[in-house]
Parts: sequence; structure tokens; C-alpha cells
Amino acid sequence: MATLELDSVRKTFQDDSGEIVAVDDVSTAIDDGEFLVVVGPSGCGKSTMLRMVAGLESITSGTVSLNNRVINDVKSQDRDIAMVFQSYALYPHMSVRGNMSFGLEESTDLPDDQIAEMVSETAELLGISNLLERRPTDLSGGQQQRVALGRAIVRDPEVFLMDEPLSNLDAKLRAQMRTELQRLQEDLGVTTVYVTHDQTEAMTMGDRIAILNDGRLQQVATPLECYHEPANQFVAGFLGEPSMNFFDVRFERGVLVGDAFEYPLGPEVREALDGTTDLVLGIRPEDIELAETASNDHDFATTVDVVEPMGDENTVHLKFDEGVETMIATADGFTRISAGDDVVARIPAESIHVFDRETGEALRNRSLDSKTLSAALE
Amino acid sequence: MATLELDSVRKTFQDDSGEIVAVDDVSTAIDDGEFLVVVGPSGCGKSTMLRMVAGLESITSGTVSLNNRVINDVKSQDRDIAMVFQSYALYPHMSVRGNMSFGLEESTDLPDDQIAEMVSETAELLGISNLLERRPTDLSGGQQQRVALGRAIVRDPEVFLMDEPLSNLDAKLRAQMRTELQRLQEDLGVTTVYVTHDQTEAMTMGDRIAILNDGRLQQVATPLECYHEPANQFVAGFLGEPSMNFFDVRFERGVLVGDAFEYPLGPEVREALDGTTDLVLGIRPEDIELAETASNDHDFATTVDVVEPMGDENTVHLKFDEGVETMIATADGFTRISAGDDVVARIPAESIHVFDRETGEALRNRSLDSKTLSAALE
Amino acid sequence: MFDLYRRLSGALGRSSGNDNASGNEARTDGGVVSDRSVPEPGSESDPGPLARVGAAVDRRLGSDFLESSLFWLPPFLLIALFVYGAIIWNLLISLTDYRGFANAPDYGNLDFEMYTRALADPGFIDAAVNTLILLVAFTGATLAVGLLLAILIDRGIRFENAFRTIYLLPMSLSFVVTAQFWLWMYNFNNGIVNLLLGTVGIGPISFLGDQTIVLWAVIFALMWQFSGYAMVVYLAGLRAIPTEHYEAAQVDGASTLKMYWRVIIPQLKGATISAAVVLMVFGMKAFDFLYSLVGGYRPPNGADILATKMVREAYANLNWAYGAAIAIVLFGMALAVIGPYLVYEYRRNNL
Amino acid sequence: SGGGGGGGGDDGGDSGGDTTTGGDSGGGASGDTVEVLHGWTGGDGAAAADALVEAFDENVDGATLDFNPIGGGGNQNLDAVVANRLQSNDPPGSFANWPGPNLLRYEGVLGSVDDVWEENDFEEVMIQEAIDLHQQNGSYRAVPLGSHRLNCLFYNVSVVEDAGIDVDSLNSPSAFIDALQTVQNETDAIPMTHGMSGTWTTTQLWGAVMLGVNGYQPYMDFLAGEGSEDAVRAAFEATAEMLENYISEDASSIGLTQSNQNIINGDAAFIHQGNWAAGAFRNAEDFDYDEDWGFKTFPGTEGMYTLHFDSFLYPSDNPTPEATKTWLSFVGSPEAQVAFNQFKGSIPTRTDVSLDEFGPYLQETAEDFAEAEFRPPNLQHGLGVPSEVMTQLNEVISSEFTGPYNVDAATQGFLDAVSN
Amino acid sequence: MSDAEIRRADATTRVARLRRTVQQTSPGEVVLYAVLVVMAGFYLVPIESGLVTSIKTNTAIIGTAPYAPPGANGVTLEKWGTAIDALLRGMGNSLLYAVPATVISAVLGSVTAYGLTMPTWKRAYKAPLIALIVAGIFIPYQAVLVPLTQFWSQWVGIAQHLSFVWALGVPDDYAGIVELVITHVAYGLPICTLLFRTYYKTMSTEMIESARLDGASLRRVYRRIVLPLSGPMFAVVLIYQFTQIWNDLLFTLVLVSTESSPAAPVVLILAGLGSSLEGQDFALRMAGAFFAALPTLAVYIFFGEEFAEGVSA
Ligand SMILES: Nc1ncnc2c1ncn2[C@@H]1O[C@H](COP(=O)(O)OP(=O)(O)OP(=O)(O)O)[C@@H](O)[C@H]1O
Ligand SMILES: Nc1ncnc2c1ncn2[C@@H]1O[C@H](COP(=O)(O)OP(=O)(O)OP(=O)(O)O)[C@@H](O)[C@H]1O
Ligand SMILES: [Mg+2]
Ligand SMILES: [Mg+2]
Repeated sequence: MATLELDSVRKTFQDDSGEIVAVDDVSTAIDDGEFLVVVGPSGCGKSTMLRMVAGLESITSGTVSLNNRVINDVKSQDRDIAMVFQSYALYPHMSVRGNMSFGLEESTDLPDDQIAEMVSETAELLGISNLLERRPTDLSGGQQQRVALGRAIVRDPEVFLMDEPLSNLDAKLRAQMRTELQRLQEDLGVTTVYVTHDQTEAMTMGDRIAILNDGRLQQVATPLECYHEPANQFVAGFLGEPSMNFFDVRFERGVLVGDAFEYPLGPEVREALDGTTDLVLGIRPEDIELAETASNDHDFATTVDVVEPMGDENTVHLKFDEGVETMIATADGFTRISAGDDVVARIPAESIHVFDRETGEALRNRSLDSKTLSAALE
Repeated sequence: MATLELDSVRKTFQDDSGEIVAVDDVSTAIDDGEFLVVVGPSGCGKSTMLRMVAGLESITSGTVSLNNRVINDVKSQDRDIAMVFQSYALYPHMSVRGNMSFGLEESTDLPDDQIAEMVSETAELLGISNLLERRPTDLSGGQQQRVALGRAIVRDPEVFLMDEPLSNLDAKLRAQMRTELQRLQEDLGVTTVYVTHDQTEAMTMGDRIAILNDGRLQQVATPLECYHEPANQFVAGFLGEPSMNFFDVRFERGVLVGDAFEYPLGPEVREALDGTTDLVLGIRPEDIELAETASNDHDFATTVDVVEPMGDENTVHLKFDEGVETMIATADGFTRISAGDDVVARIPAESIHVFDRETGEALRNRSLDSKTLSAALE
Repeated sequence: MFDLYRRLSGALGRSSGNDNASGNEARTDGGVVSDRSVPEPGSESDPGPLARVGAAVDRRLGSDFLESSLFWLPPFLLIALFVYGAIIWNLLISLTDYRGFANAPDYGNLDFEMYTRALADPGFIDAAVNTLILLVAFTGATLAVGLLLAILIDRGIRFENAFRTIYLLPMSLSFVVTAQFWLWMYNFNNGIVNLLLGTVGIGPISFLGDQTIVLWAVIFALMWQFSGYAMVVYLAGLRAIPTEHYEAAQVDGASTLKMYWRVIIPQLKGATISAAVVLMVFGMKAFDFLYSLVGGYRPPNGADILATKMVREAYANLNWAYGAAIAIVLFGMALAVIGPYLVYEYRRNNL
Repeated sequence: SGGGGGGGGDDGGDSGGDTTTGGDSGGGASGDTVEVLHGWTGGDGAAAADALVEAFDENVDGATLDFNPIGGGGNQNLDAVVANRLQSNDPPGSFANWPGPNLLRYEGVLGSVDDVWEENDFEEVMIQEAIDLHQQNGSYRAVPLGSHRLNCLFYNVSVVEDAGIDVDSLNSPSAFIDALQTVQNETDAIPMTHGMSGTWTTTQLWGAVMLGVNGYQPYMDFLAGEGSEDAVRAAFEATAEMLENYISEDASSIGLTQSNQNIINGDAAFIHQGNWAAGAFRNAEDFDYDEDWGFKTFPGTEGMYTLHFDSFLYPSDNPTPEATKTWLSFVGSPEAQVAFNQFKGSIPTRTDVSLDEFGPYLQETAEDFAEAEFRPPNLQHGLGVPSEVMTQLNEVISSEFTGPYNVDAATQGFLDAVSN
Repeated sequence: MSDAEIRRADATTRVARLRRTVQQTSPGEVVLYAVLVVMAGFYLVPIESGLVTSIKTNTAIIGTAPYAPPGANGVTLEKWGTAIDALLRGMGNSLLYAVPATVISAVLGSVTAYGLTMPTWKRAYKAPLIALIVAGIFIPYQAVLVPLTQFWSQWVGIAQHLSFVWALGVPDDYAGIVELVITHVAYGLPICTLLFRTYYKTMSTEMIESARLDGASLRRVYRRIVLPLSGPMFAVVLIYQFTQIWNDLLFTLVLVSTESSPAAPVVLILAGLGSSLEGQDFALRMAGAFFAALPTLAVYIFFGEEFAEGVSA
């Protein structure tokens, strides 16, 4: 039942060396029941943003509103918000039950037996009923994580805030908790802001993701939009592993001139450039096709530098035969290919991205019509 | 110039609660110049095994031999072994040069100028010549990593041991150092044992990988063999992300009977089972094909539970229409598919793995002939 | 220093060479270079008997046992002699009738007379009770004040260093010095304490003269001296609590007071235990303070504790055996504190 | 002081030389330095010590004196140091202490100085009590230097006059208590100033009251361990009455000095002390005997002189036997006794010295001394009971009689202490 | 801009800053700082009062409040003079044993801690040793006093062994100083060991193992790796030990025993200073107290951080 709105929110820290802008003019709205994932590199201001919503950090300027009420000056303990911390922040001296009851005891006047009941129910939901009397130190990482979650859920708050809640777990458990969390959020329907620096989490969990860099919001959109239609070079490079290949190019005579190659452009793309000449050409590794012989002007002769087999696919490092530039392509895991081989790399025209080198802005994104965008099975 | 051999090596720790078997009856031989990667989940005994080779941990039983000489009772400082630690373990009060000279000063009688020369050469090799006078604290993570490596290399030891040397680096740098390390080891040709819990590293770096679980060696083979022909269920599940789907099945009347489905077997496979009836059926996500309509008896009706878009591919969680079992399939990133859709999952007969449920032993692995195993570009 | 060690190690190696010096040990005599040379294969296949014994010892006790004993053994023996040897000796003396100017006790005739005498001695009982009161009250009060200071200082105040320095300052002073200060503070006519009380119409009170008050006055002065210490320990404890715990409690809706009471203070158990142990030890050392207060062995009436009584009996009255018996009782009290502490530390893997 | 040869060297070969009386030093004494420990570190004590050293240097040659003061805590620190050194076989040549039963605690470590007494004919010139109390196991162990008197009551003349009290009429403790009440009623002054920061003042007061209430024999019986409970109780009752009602509020935190100061400043009427207190009065400016302060034998003890000795003891394992004996001979000499006692406020233990240089007060004291009917040994300063008993008595005072005043327990405690 | 202008500008910004600070300060903070300041007063008043008293004349002591400074004609340095005269010798004596005892116990503590921390041998055997050492920290000295006296006076007789020193004209009281050095080393070792051990435990084991693998023996590891890295802890231990030894009275009382001895340490002299049967001279006592505390105060003021670390370990 809660919408959360940030309006021109800005946060600066004072430092010996001057002012640090941690969050810079961020405006966005999170709908009731929505799951927004905030993602960005370390130090970009994700936590700070979340902490301002939680009331743990004062807001330098701008407003944070909950259900259209400005809550800038409401104390943490009076906002109806629950937060899950990266370190879980479980109280080590209390049992799991104590941890989960604490919030209810402090923020409501409910009688003890009702609190106990609510805790039991939530524990049931999370499958930790049998852990209720244990201490946090006796729990595994995943169990602690569940308790931290339970502590937030049991309070039935207006908004959930989660700051990298899964980053202390190992890969397997992280994958599992990811799905669980998602499902839980859907069931509970609580407005959630979820911070992570892990793009996999961002891509898989959120209804929408907000990409933050250097305190500034880069793009807020669905995961696939962000992946396929990045607003700028930062977003394009940030999402995807291995990340998009970038080449500095100049637009000359209808052709993109790079260090190692020239890439002819179609009319549609040319138009999109709108006269800009200093550009960056981007192509995702999985869009590069490897062939034995060159067949058109989007094919380039390269040498294989290193092959990293990853089981179901191989990551292939390629070196242009001319120039020093390299790129990475993904090939099927059964492809037998090894260092030193000469291969032809095909960069399909419909898969390229073009960015303004100065502003980073995306001038042209891959055309999605080339593959069916409508639901389709192969 | 060194072969390293472990023979029935066993290590137990005493604990308040009793005896912990950290390494259990491990036997393996590492050839001269070989790069063996030891991989396994956290706590499986990887570090303990390495530390026994280094002489940092006493050997409870069994023998470790270097060049056919048993070295169980030789002290660390007298084994000609260099080790690179996860934390780098650089001496903070010495310059890079001091760090690199230390081993030579302590373990040889070489004159100072010769040591200095060897250090300079090694630094050259690693591209850290310009850092020689700096202190470790003034270096970035990657530079520290190189120094730690240089410190080991300069001694020209019989064996290199590396315990998760890259895990403190960020993803990008890790990928880079991975390649560099591999190249270096090839150049130097020093026998190397490399411990990691990261399967990507294991798959991409080693000549052979040794998979350890619970102190016991599971399989020692090339990465691709381990991936495609796992010796047992543990190995099959450990390698690959998302990991292999497993179904508990019974072999009845020539058919694998599972909770949610029945899977007819070909004669070849039936033979391999050799009468075992309690089995586990395994199929890798990328081997599952999604179709719209069922066309043969290896096709099963399922419902899409969750779709995790990963950019270039989607991870699709499927639920069998009958029963409660679920599985994960990987689909192309452009496949438009969403939760609730009904799809048919095809489990190709040539791709299945069958394991003995009791022992975990692989009775039948996927047939590799179905796809070309010889070097081939598509 | 290091050379001393090398020589010591050489000496030890030689003197104990008959039974347990390993081959490796023997080499250390020769010098540094040979010590780190790789042993030739031949020597390995045919280890001398000594080396075998050494290896056996190492296998039993850990691989570096012999080599490391050169570091810890001589100092440890010093401690063993001066601390534990002395305590056992003291116990022995307490069983004799040693008194006066005899050069040595007569160890031929041991009994518990001194202990029965202590139980019958009202002065001893008083001193024991006072010691207990002092330990409990002083430790409790000091911890409480220290905790309060630590919490105040930990609230991200400005001039934190200055405040911390001031609070800890008395701790750097000798008991002898602080005793002088408090003698003056408690002075009946001119002392600040009575002056202050005077402004609210109380007193003057003879703090050091009234035997019902004097112990509390001493406790207060000791609290003054050591609460800074408790503060430092608590501050370290507070700093070890992740900020997230404060924040989680706030987000959970707890007020500041509740946050400290329910979330923060319970987590300071470790700090409390270690500070309490140390404070009790300081409390037992209050001898220096009481001695300096009067410049003599007899503390003010009502403030006699076992520590002062022991020294007085032994050194002023020459009742050596009796003093030794009192010392054993005092030691027993200390042990009652240290023992559980050591077990606690062992459990937490700190030993 | 470091002038002599090494302390480790043995004493000089010529031990034949006779020790001599101060004046005509014959000469055969060895050139050793005799180390003497004492506790006179401040005030008139220090002055007296200086005078003594000066006299020694003038009158004696053949030995040098290392006169080593150890201050603090009454004589406790001195005692402790001495004990320590005796215990560790490193005794000084001689040290200041009390004779009488106090010698008991040094049993076995004191040597005989019969030769000193004999050669100097001390037995002829010292009072009988000195002769008796300086012996142990049939030999002389020490030589007295001077004597203080303990049954003294001092008063501030103007305060007492303001209260309208005739001091001479106070010849019993009860009369004294009445007088205290009068002071309380008539003036703002403290009736009796009493420094209780140590217990010794109270033990000492009780001793005086014991004599005053019960007389000489019950007192001596008590010392002998055969005290009558009634007598002891009566003494405690009287003492308790004084302490409960007539001393100052801050009594428990003040010492001798401050209580003396109360007399000098006119803030208090009476004080009971040994006559060393008079030293402070004499040193005070504009405070003269008979005009400003007065002396009265403690009520009830008229005709008695409660005896105190300052003596020097002789450790048997003596580092410098010859020099020490030279020193002890000097201690008993008229030169030493005159030089020391006139400054210390005590009187010589010899009966044959001229008191011309002593003030009127000490001359009166000396007369009393000579004429006294009884000279009971003091309780607190070593002559009455062994030091162990004394310690116990003080423990009893400390635990039962420093307010609240528990007469029953104290009585029982005292009787127990002396009877053991 | 003229000087005056600059100054005015300066002043206005300062005022502005102050005003901002004041505005930002909430009532809660005002209370917080008030409490902090009152507590600071609590800790400082006894010391301040001692300091002002030490420079007062006798009349000023009676005439002015104990914490108030003396009036212009109530100031005298006479007591300081007397105190320094009395204590200077003790100061030298204290240094004579405090410095060597501090250094020796720190070095031995470091070596012991190293032997008990870094090398690998079984915890089951190590733990009791460490427990004994830790327990040694908390032993009340009274428990060893009588044997200690016996030991030094009856058994060892340092005074005899060092006769060649006394022959040089050094008073044989100084045997007490030698005894004090050894005693303080023995009883200071446990705490020094513990402090170093806590520090060494935080040192990276991998670094030590690395050095072992590099071919260094235990001794070389200590000398080339551990010792050079122990600097900060040496600072802490030296400072802590120095204050402890300097401040200790009990051992000096028992081993040197007399303040009049030429070898008397400063605390021993101070304990009796200004108090005798003749009364208590508070000004003298305070002056003496300050003078005796100067070295530890100086250490504290200059190395407060290390001191705090030492005491809290
Ligand atoms: N209390 C503070 N004082 C000063 N600077 C701060 C403070 N908190 C954060 N910053 C700075 O603000 C910026 C944003 O920090 P923030 O913690 O929000 O990053 P983040 O995106 O959460 O990073 P991470 O992924 O590492 O958690 C950083 O540059 C950080 O150094
Ligand atoms: N010193 C020790 N005392 C007791 N148990 C130990 C000790 N060292 C290791 N173990 C136990 O031995 C097992 C193997 O530990 P080891 O460190 O070799 O695992 P690992 O495979 O290196 O794990 P990781 O990937 O987390 O480094 C674990 O169960 C561990 O708890
Ligand atoms: Mg963050
Ligand atoms: Mg490991």
C-alpha cells in the first residue's frame, strides 16, 4: 500500500578534502508493490540513497515521500520501513525468536502472545521454525539471511529496503535465495528497493532496475530494456559478462573508421548519428559470429589469442590481424578452437550499438526486430 | 624438474567435538611442469592438502614425495617449494625488492649482486620493474598479486603452490590475471598446484583439474572430461552454472520412473546400468530443448515458473505438469517466454547422465559423439 | 638481544644435547648459514638417534616445538620460578610457624595453625569482608561510570580525543600520587569534597576518619582513578559492534535508550568481563593507595583489607607465616576471579 | 657518609681499645662508621637529632656516626626497616627503639652490652626502672637516651580560664569529665582535642584513664595479664564518655599535630599526650608556658610518672661492634643526654646531670620524675606489654573503639589480649 | 585588502561558523556536552587542586579555597624546591631500575610471545603454558612477597655477589635496585608477553608461513619479519611497563624498604613526604606528587594513544 518517491534527492558528505557528492539529484518513483533494483559499481551511492530512505542519513536537499507525505524529518524509528542489511545485523545476544520479535516489541503495543504467533507464522513461511531458539552465531549464512529477512517481514512494513542482502552468501546459495526472495516479494506485495552491485541479481530480480553511477541515475527501465537498449555507454558496458566490446571510431564517409578496421553503416544508422563524428562502436560478445571465411564487409580477419572454456560455452579472445585492438566473443562449448587459430569474426549490422564518444549517450541501439521480440519458441 | 606425488595422504584435526578429517586418503601424482588445479567447495580440504605439501601442516598418514623422495619430515624452510597465498602475504616493512630478495637470501648463499640481478630480471618478466622500490601498501591489488608471484618465481623452486591467489581481486582483474598466470606457468614450466573454489578458474586454467569433496578426491582429469564425463554425481553437480538437473528415478521395465515422468532408455544405456535400479537422472540445462509441442517420448509438458533474463540467455525454471519436480533450462536471450507459459521440455537421450543413487557413481555419461568433439568451427 | 638468544640456544642445545637435541638443533650451533641449507638426501635417509628423538618430540608436540622452545622456555622458567615457585613456597611458609628474625622457617613442622588463627582473628575477618566489599563495589561502580563515559564519547562527539585523554589521565598516575590528591580532596577543613557538600548544607564529613565511610571514600577515589580505564575497554567494545546494529535497532523502531539497553549493552559482555577482571586485580593492589594515604602500614580504621593486613603482619609485625597465610587467602580470592576468566578465554579460543 | 672503607671489609684488627665515656676519649677505638637508625625526621625531633650528632662529633673520636633517619608512620617504618634488615642479616650498628617488653620482639637478635654498662657505671647513675627495663635474659641489650612522660594533660590557659575551671582541682577522671562539660557549656572551644587518625592516641589515653580511675596496682595487674574486668570496664566507660561527648567532629581524621594546633590556636581546652606535645607548644610563637599553656598531671594519676624511654638497641650480629659500643657509651653519657633531651622535650635518664639548660617545664618534669611515688611503664610505647600484645590492643581499639564505642567488646578484647 | 579588512573578514566568517554550529546543535547535544564537561571536571579537579595547592604559601592554603589559585602574594615555589630536593635522588634511583626493567621485560615479552604464537605446536600443550602466563598477570603480589624477601635476602644475597661494585664507592643499598630490576622483569613478563601475543595474533600467519617457505628458520623469521614489524607494539609495551614500574610501591617497599636509603625510589620517598608526627604539609605533598608524576605524565601526554592501547589490552 505504499508508493515511494524521491524528488531531486541530493546527499553530500563533508570530508577533510572537501565535499563528496554521494547522491546527485536523483528523482524516481517506486510504485506500490514494485520491486526496484538499484545497481551500480562500488561507491556510486547506492547505499547512501537507501539509507536516506530509511532515515539513517539526513537528506542534503530534495525530498523523499512515502504515500505522498514528505518524510525527510521523520525519525527512522517512526517510519514504517524495514531494512535488511548486507551483514544481516542480527543481534548476536538474542535468539532467532528474539531477533524477530524485537521490531514488533519496539514499534507496536501488541501483546506478547500475539507477537509470538506472528513470529511463528513468519518463521513457518521462511522454513526456519526449527531455528527459533538458536543464536545467530549457530546459523549458517543462508539461515542467517533468512532470519534477517524474517525480521523485516514480520513487521509487515510499508517498504522493504535491502542493501546487498545476498552478497555474503556463496554462489549456489545466492542463486537459490534470489529466487526465493523474488517469490516472497511477489506473494507479500510489499514495495521493495533492493540494492546490489551484482548485475546478475539486477537482471534477474527486479521489475525495473535503476542504474546508478557516480551518484547519478543513468537509466530506470526493465532489465531487458537496459540490456538491449542501454541509455548510454556506461549502462551498455556495465551489464553483461563478458562485457560489450567497445571500439573508438570516427564516422567518415559513411563508414566507421577504427584503429584496426572500417565498418560500413546502413542508412538508418547513419541518420541516427545526426552528424556526430567521434563515436564508440559497441558489440556484445554473443552477437559476434565466428566463421571460417570472410563473406561480407562486416567480416574481419582475426587471430585467436586465448580460449577460455567455460563448459557450455567458450570465451574467445580475438586479435584483429591489423592494429592492436582485441575483442571477446562467445562461442558454443563444443566449438573446438584454440589459441593461434585464424578465424573470421562477423559483426552483424543489426547487432551494433553506437555511442557518442563525448557524452556516452546511445545514438543507436541494436535493432530488436531482427530476432522475434514477441514470445516465440525456436 | 619436479614430480610431486601424494600417496594415501590423510589429515585429521583434533577438535573439541572430536576428530575432523580434513583430507582423506588422497593419492595423486603431478607431473613435471604440469598445472594441476584443485577445486572443491569451501571446507573440502583443498588448503589443507596444499599446506601439507608445503610442510605447513603435519601429515597424519601417507606420504608426500618430491622427485621420489619422501618429504614428510622435511621442514618447510628446507623444501624447495614456493607458495602464493590468497592474501599475498607480502612483508609490509620491506620494499618490493626486499620481498623478492628475501627468499633467495634465506635459502641460498648467492652474493647480493647476483640476487639483485635475478630480482630485476623477474621484475622485468612481470612488468613490475618500476615498482621495485615501493612498499607493498603503496601497490594496488593487482600489483601486489604480481609481486607475490614474482617472489615465488625468483626463487625458481621445484614446485609452485597457489592457494586461491586471485580471489581478492575484482572480477575484471581476476580474468586478466588468470590469463597472465597461465601464460607465465607455461613459459616457466614449473610444476604447479593451484587451489581454487571457483569453477571458472578451474575450468579455464588447469591442464588437469582435481575435484575434492569432503576431503576425498572425486576425479582428476582434464576440464572438459570432468564437465562432460563426470565420474560421479558430485562432480556433475559441482561444475556448470546453472548446475545439472537431477531427478531421483527408479529403473523399471526398461524405463526410468521418476516422480513426474517416465523416461524410456535405449539399449546401450540400459546395459550400462548393470542391474542397478535406484538411480539419478542428470541433464544439463543447456541440453534441454524447449519446444511448443511434444513430438516423442523424451518430451515432457511443463509450465514456466520463473524466467531469469541474463541478457544473452534466459534461465528458465520449469515445473513438470505432473508431480512437484522442477528443472532449469537455458534458453536464448531473445526467446520471449514468461512465467505461466506452457512449454514442452525435450530431454535428448544422447545428453543424459545416469548415476547410481547410492554411491553417486556415474553409470552412464552423455555421448559426446553426438556433437563433434574434434576441433571444428560451426 | 638476538645474539643473546643465539648463545642461549647454543648453551641449551649443548646442555640438553644428551637427551633431546635434534639434528637440526645441533646445526644451529654451527651458525646461520648451515642452518638453512637444504639437507642432503643422505642425511635424511639416515638420521642420527638424536634427530630421531627430536623428530619424535616434534611429532608429539607440534613441528616447531623444539625450535620454538628457545624463545619461550627461558622467560617462562623465570615466570615459573618467580610467580609459581614463589606461590608454592609461600604456601609452605604459611604452614610453618615462622615469625621474628629467624633466617628461615622451620619446615619440619607443618600445620594449619595460621589458618585457624586467621579465622579466629576479627581483624582478619574484617579485612576479608572489606576486601570483598571493595572488589564488588569498586568494580561495579567503575564499570558503570566507564560504560556511561564510553557511550557518551562514542556518540560521535567533537574533541573526542581531548575528552578521552582527560578521563584516562588519572590512570597514568601512581597510587602514591593519587593518594596524596585524595587526602587533600577529603581534608576535613579544606578539602574540596567537604566544600562542595557544604554548599548543599551537608557535613563537613570526616571521610577518612569515620570508619563506616572510609572504605567507600577509598572506593570512590579508586573509581576516579580507574573509570577511565573501563571507558577505554568499553569504547573498544562499542567500536566492535557494527554500526548496522544501531541502525537495525533504529529501523526496528527502538528509541535511543531502548537501543542501548536491549541491543548494545548486552553485546558488551566480553568487554565487561575482561575489564572486571583487571579492575579486581587493581582493587587488590589498592595496598599502594592505602599505604600512601597514611604513609604507613596501618590503613585508616575501617579500610583495612587483606592486602594491607598481609604486608603489615609480615613486615611490621614479623609474623611471616601468618602473613603468608593471609596471602594465600588473598591468592585464593584472586584465583576465584582468574580461574573462570581463563576458562572463558580458553573457550573463546584466546589462549 | 661513604667515607669509610667498604662495608664488606672486616672490622679493624685492634679490638683491644676500651670504649670510653664521652669526654675523655682515650683512643683505641677502631675507625669504623657506625650506622644508627632512628625515626626523628622532623620538628623538634630532627633538631634534637642534630644536636646529638653534633655532640657526638665534638666528644667522640675514633668512630664516625652515620645517623640515619627513617620517617613516616610513627615509628612503624623504622620498625619495619629494622625488622627487614635484621631478617636479612644486614643489621645496622644500632637503632632507636623502646626497651622493656618491647625487647621481646627482638629476642635472639640482640647482643649483650653488659660491658658498656659496666665500664660506664651506668647502673650507678640511671634510675632503677631504666636498669630493670634494659635487660633481657640477664644481660643489658640497650642504653637509654632520654625519657618522656605520658600521664600529661595540657591545656590552653585562656580557654580554661574563660570556662572558669580550676585546673588544680581536677584530681579524678570524673572531675575531669565535669570540667569538659563545663568547657562545652561555657565556650565554643573543643573540650578535649584528640587526634584519632591512628589508634595509638586512644590506646594511650585509655592507659592514662586506667591509671586515673583505678590507680597503680590494678594497672600493673592488667599489664601482667591479671586485670580485673571491672577495672578495665571502668576505664573504658570513662574513656568512652570523653570520646563520645567532648572531642571534635573531625577527630577521626586528624593527627597529633592538628590536635596540638587546636590547643595553640585556642580552639580547644585540653589535650592528653606524652610530653613530646610540649615541643610543639614551645616552638609556637607567642605561646609560653604557664601564661598561654599549662600542664597538669593527668587527673587521678598525681604522684605518678608514666614512664617512656628512648633507647638504642644493640643487634648481636653487629657489623661494627666496637664502634657501636663507642656509640652506646656516648648515648648514656651526660653530654648526649643533655644535648638531645633539651631539644626533644624529654628528660635525661641519668639522675646526675644538671638541668640548667632545660626550660622551666622540663625542670618541673624532672622534679616529678625524681619524686614520683610510682613510675608505671607506659602501655603504648613498649614498656608495658610486648609488641604483639600492643598490636592486638590497637586492633581492638581499631575495631571496637573508634566510634561507635563498644565498651563490652573492647573490655573483653583487652583482657583477652593481655592474658594470652 | 588591508590587514584590518582581512582580519574583519576572518572574524565574520568565524562568527558565521560559530553561529552555524550553534544553530546546528540540538538541545540533546547541549546536554551531552554539558555532561562530558562536568565529567572532565570530575577527573581534573583533584589534579588541579593539587597543582594550585603546591604553589601556595601556608597562609594561602588556609585562606583560599582548595581549588582556587593563590592570590598574588600567596605564591611560593618553596615547596617545589623542597620536594625536588627530597625527591631528585629518588627520581634517579627510579630511573635506574625502571628503564632497564622496562626494556628487558619488553624484549623478553616479545620473544616469549613469538615463541608461543607463531610457531606451530599443539594447542593442547600451548594453552596451559599461556594460561599460566596470563594468570601471572593477575596474581596479587602479596602472594609472593614473603618468599620473595626470603629469596633475595637469604638465598641470593645480591649484596655479596656485587661486592666489587660497592668497592667502587657505590653504597651497597643499590643491591636493592638490582633486585628490583630482576623482580620487575619477572612480574612484568606476563603482561608484556600477553600484549605482544595479542599483537602477533593479528599478524598474518600466511606472511610467516611465506617466510618459512622462503627458507627462513624460526630465528630468522623473528629477526627479519616479526621484530621489524613489532615497532608499534614495542611503543605500547614500553610505555605501559614504564608507568607500571615507575608507579609501583609495594616491591620498592619490600626490597628497598627505607626512604632514607641512598637507593630509595621516588615513590617510596613520596609516600612519607610531608607527613610526620609533626603534621601534614599538604603543599609539600602536592608538589612532591606532581614532581614524582612528571615522567609518567610526560609519557602519557606524548604517547596517550599507546598508553590507552596498553591498558586496554
Ligand atoms: N559517512 C560518510 N562520510 C563520507 N563519505 C561517505 C560516507 N558514506 C559514504 N560516503 C561516500 O559516498 C559515496 C557513496 O557511498 P555508498 O556507500 O553509498 O556507495 P555504494 O554504492 O553503496 O558502494 P558499495 O557497493 O561499495 O556499497 C562514496 O564515495 C563514499 O566514499
Ligand atoms: N587448524 C585446524 N583445526 C581444526 N580444523 C581445521 C583446521 N584447519 C582446517 N580445518 C578443517 O579442515 C577442513 C578443511 O579445511 P580447508 O581449510 O582445507 O578447506 P578449504 O577447502 O581450503 O576451504 P576454503 O575454500 O574455505 O579455503 C575444514 O572442515 C576445516 O574446518
Ligand atoms: Mg553499499
Ligand atoms: Mg582454503
